[in-house]
Amino acid sequence: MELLIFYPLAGFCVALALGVIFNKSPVGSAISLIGMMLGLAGIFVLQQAHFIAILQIIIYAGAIMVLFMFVIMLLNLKQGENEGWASREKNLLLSVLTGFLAIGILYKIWQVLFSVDMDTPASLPDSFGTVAVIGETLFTDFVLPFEVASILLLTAMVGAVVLAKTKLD
Amino acid sequence: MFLTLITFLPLIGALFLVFMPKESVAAIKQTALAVAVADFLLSIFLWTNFDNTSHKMQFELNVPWIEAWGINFHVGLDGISLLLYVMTTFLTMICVIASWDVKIHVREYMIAMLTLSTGMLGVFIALDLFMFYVFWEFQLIPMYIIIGVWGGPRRVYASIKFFLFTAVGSLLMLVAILWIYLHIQETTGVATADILYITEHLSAPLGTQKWLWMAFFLAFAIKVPMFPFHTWLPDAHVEAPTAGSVILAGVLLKMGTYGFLRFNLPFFPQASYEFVPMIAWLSIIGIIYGALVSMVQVDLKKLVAYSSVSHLGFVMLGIFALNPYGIQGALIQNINHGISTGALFLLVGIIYDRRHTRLISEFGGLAKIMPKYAICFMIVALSSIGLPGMNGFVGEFLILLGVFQVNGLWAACATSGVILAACYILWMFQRVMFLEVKNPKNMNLKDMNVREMFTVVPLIILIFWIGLYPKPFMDTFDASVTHLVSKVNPDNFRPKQEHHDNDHNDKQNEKHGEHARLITPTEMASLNHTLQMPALIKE
Amino acid sequence: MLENSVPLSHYLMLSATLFVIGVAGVLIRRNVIVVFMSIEIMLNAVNISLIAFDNYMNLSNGQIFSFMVMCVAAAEVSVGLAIIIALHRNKPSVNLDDFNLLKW
Amino acid sequence: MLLKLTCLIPLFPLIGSIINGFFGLKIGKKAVGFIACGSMTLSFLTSVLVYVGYLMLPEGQHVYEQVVWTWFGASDFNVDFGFQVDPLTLVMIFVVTGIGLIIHVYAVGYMQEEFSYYRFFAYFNLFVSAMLLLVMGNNFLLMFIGWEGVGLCSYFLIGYYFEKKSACDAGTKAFIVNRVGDFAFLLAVMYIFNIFGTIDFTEVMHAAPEKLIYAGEAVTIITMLLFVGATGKSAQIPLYTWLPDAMEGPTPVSALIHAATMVTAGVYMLVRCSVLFNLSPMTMTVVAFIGGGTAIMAATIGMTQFDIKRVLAYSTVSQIGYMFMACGVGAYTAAIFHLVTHAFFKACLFLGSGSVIHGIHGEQDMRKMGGLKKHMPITYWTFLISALTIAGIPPLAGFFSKDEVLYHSLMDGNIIFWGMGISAALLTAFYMFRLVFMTFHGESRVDPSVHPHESPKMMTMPLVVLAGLATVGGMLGLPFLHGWHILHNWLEPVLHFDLANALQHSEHMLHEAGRHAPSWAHLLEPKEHNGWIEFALMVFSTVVAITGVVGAYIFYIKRPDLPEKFTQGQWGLDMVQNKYYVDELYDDVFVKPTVEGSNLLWKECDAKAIDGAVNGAAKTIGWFSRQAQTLQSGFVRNYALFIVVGFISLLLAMF
Repeated sequence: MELLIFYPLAGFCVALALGVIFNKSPVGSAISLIGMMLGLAGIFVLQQAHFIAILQIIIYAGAIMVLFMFVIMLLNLKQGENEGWASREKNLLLSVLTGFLAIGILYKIWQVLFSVDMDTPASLPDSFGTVAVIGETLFTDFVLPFEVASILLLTAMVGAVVLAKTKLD
Repeated sequence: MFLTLITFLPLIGALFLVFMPKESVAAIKQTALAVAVADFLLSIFLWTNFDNTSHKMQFELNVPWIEAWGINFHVGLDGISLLLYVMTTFLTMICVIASWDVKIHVREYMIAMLTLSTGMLGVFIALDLFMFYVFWEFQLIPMYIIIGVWGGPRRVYASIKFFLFTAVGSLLMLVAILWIYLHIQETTGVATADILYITEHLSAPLGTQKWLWMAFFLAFAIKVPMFPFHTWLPDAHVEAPTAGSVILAGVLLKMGTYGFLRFNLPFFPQASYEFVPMIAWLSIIGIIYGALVSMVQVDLKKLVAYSSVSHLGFVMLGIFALNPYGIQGALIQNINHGISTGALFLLVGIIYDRRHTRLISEFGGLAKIMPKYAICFMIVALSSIGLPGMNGFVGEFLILLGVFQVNGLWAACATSGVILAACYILWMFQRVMFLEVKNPKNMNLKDMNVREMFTVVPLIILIFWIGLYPKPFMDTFDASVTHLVSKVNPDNFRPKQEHHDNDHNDKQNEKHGEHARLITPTEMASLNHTLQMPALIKE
Repeated sequence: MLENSVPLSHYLMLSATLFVIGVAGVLIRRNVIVVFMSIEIMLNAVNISLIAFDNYMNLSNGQIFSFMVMCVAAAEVSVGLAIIIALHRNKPSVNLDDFNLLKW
Repeated sequence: MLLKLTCLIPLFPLIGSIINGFFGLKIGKKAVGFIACGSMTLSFLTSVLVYVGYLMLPEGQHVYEQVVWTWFGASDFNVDFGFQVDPLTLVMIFVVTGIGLIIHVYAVGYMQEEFSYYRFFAYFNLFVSAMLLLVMGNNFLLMFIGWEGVGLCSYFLIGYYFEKKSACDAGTKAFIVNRVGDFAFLLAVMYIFNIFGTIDFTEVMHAAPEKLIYAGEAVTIITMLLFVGATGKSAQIPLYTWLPDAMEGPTPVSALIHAATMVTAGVYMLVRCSVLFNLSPMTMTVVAFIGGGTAIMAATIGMTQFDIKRVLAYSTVSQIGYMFMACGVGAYTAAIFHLVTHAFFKACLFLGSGSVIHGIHGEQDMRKMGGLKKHMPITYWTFLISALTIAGIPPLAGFFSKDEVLYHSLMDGNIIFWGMGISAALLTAFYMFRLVFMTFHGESRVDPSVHPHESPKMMTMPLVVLAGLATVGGMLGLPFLHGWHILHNWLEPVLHFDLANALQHSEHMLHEAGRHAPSWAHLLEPKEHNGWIEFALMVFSTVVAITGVVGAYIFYIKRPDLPEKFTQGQWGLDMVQNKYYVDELYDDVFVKPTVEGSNLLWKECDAKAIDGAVNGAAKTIGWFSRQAQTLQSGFVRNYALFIVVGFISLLLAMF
């Protein structure tokens, strides 16, 4: 059952991810990315990480991608600008490299996961991934990183305002 | 605690300055001066409360700093560091006064000055190797900035050179420190970098000792600077602002010699003994080389800088005489050099402020136009060449006396530096102060003003004080030096053989009196030769 | 019903695939915004594996971590996009190869 | 206790110097002169009191020591800032303060016109103070303060007219040449400490016979070093070149420093360390040879000079050579005797020459003088008396002292020394009267626009006093009356030396070292005093002196064309006139190579070799970084590529 949901979702995500990088227009890329994010949210749900799935939709698919779209609009980028691609020979080389990377990582995963005993996953309690549990952990063990994250966001906000406002010289 | 407070007071003052408005220049200067004076007075208080009779660390504070590695915040003063400590606060004060006329970035300048002071003080009080290393590197930064921002035309080159030379040396020292740390942990089971503990417990085979010794040596020799690591010094001095030069000569160079006394000798007594000839010859070369080169300089500051090389050669020679005369002489000479050379730099700075040049050929006949200046300059110059009755002589004589005990030839070579010193100083003095006033630009120079007198006169008072009654100074390190010497006494390591063929009588008058053993066959031949002389007189 | 019937390795494979796609995007695209999106893909890919391990070992640290990743991503995007706007204002281009000021 | 006043003797001039130096410009010339002379007077009076105090010392005590404070020290080495009063010191104190006072009075008149009058007297007082330290110090290092101090003051005073290049050069030269001597002196002090464990005069001299082997290496080195120190200060071969140049200073300076006091410091030191010198026959021989050689050489140069002060300067060098010769043959009393009389007559001669120069407005060339006798009678007569004294005409002081030196050089030394001495005496008589005749007699060659005049009383009175002293000074040591020789008896406690005892100790020490001592028996044979030989020598040297005077008379009064004829085409003259080219030699051998070598060291070694190595290392690294820097293209994607490549290689490494 789960597998039945997983494979289509995974395929959907991969396809849209490819769509992001191969789409000629940035707007198209962005829309593909939104789709991919939504797909990922589905995968998170599948893993019972409900809270993260919600966040994924709100923050990524919502806030961040809106920002992307906003900037694309603001810059008024024309569709099909040919500088969107690197030269052919280079691309070949880079693809080979990326292929290597993919093979390498996948091989490693295979090597690691299949060499150790992976048969006994923990049985998950019902509370796994709920807001309550995450919240409790976040505000007890990880309260300091949480606060730091808030400062980070504040700084980023100020930084963004400053950068977008003043002219660089 | 009190010691820590005094050490960090300038840093606190610097922090305070950070928050002062940039525009209120006068207030900034006054605050800086107040901090420096307060610090100096407090350090005098340390001196008066110091127990001369003990070689132990005093005003100690030992609290854990990085507990996981056994690194403590351990500070304290003993006789070897006390005077250097007081001199640092003293020269900082003088330098703040001398920098009254800094034009640009006054606030930042004073901040750098005060930070530098804390860094230097920290070096002298640190009793933990890591702490020492931190301070050792820390004081580089403000000095680098002082040279690099407020310096002369080639300041960037000079500051980088200064920084790199020192940093390269200290990196090797860091390696040695780590080695010692691990070694101590291995042999005694205690993870500590405490200098006192290490002094007590460090025992390494001679071969290893030599390597470690060399690592420390490089760091300190560059700082001192010994020949041939001295080339950063003239550049740094020439480009640094006046106060920078004073601090550089007065304190920074002393860290090198202090390092030798604090680390090389007590940590590796045997290696030190083995390296005595090398150090001696390097020092002698430094003495003569520095004097010769400074004779032909055309730039006043460069001349003084090279003379520092010569003077510090004496100090090094004294330290490695490994006897109380030499080491005490070296310690007092440390102070003397800080005072005399510091004063020389101040004086050169005064004339530079007026004429914006330091070329000797630009001057001449200043004695007529600036008599007060000429008198001060003369006194300081004479103290620099070690005229008896002034401070330089006391140190130089003790050092030479100590060296003579070890090797007469070394002493003779080193003493020739005294002649050369007279040559370069007097020749310079003649060209700057005497002769007719030829350059019309010199006609209307103003004599020293009250502020400038305030910077130089205290140093002149010290020059005569140490020259005529150095006892208060010498007493502070008497006990410490005796203790140190008992540890590095060459007799501990001399191969036993040498004593074999001496009979008992010889041992009795070994210390003093012409040794009967002095007479070897060749000497006997010369003795016989001399004995024929009376016959000639009688005919 | 929803037992852990999807093996851990599958999640990781998915994560790896997405990651590599992101890398490829960074390498082959010259449009700065697309490059930026590719980076987002990579971040998301990492999130998948984090949560997969969490799920597998019954922990919540991974989720916290991915939460942090999202925070960082949000911050990064806002600043990054601001930089792009500022850059674009100086030089009307989004082509990365037009910008080579990132030298020593 | 009157002796407690000892420390005040050098203190008074020091205070005077400080007052004059700091406030001299404000208080005016009169006050400056008053303070300078006043401090000297006080010092002189104190010396008298101290002398009285010394006479009241209990029987058998010859030395009074006063430690003011402990100067410095380390471990078992301690130097006191202490003074000692003994017969030798007293003699020197009186010479310094007495003659110093007279010259001070003279200088008040002579320097009246100078602008920086106060500066002159500040230096002058400081000099006296340093000289007193030198003679009163109870250890080698305190002596060294004075030793360097007088060198320093002479540097200041020679370079007094600091706008003149020659004056500055002369000052610097004096100081540096002196430093060469000081270098040896310092080494000697260190060696002494090494052996004795103390540098106190009394203790060292007391322990010397027990700790040093007679004619051994140590004592020879020590005494040779001390002697080199003395040659620097006392202007002997090879370090005499500074003294003639020192005549650039004002004339009172030449009189005080370069005739009466400072240059005799070397002699004083030799006498002070007589015990050490007695232990080293080799050094003694060297001292005597150098002294005799200097006496002759300087006298020959003196014959050819035309600058009135330079002639006197060479004469000083020559006379001090005499004193050294006396020391070299062990006749220390004779040396001190000659020192004292020389101080009288040479001060008088210098002051007289100053009076002459003053009278004809600064002219120093004797070829532009002549016939001054009628213009300045007092100067003439005092000058003549002194010239007769130095020439050794009885019964003036110089005759007795010089005769004593000559007698001892023959009896205690050998005929070579005596020959040196007597020929120097002949030359002395000749050139001194050449000076007198050229200056005061004959046709006037003075510039017609100048009207010679006698100097004011302030200047002539000191001349008269000094001439008087030069006349009667011989009373200190009349010949034939060895039991009554005042100076000899007076100095006996200082010079006392028991050779037999010393030899015994040396034998013991050599024996312990497993060596046999050579036979020293012949050294202990008693010496006889032969009155007849002494009388014969006196007559002979008087004849020699008169010959010299007559010779000068013939050459410069009777037949003024003779010198010209006589020296025509002589290569030797050129050489002597140019002072044997010693200055040039030193210049070529020491000065120029040093300066050039230093330049080479700086430009080649420092700038090229050491800095070159450092900069070379930096450049190599720089070259490598420039190569590496091309990797940094500035394209973000390139950097990303590197990351990927790095990651892939990591993966590969993990396989």
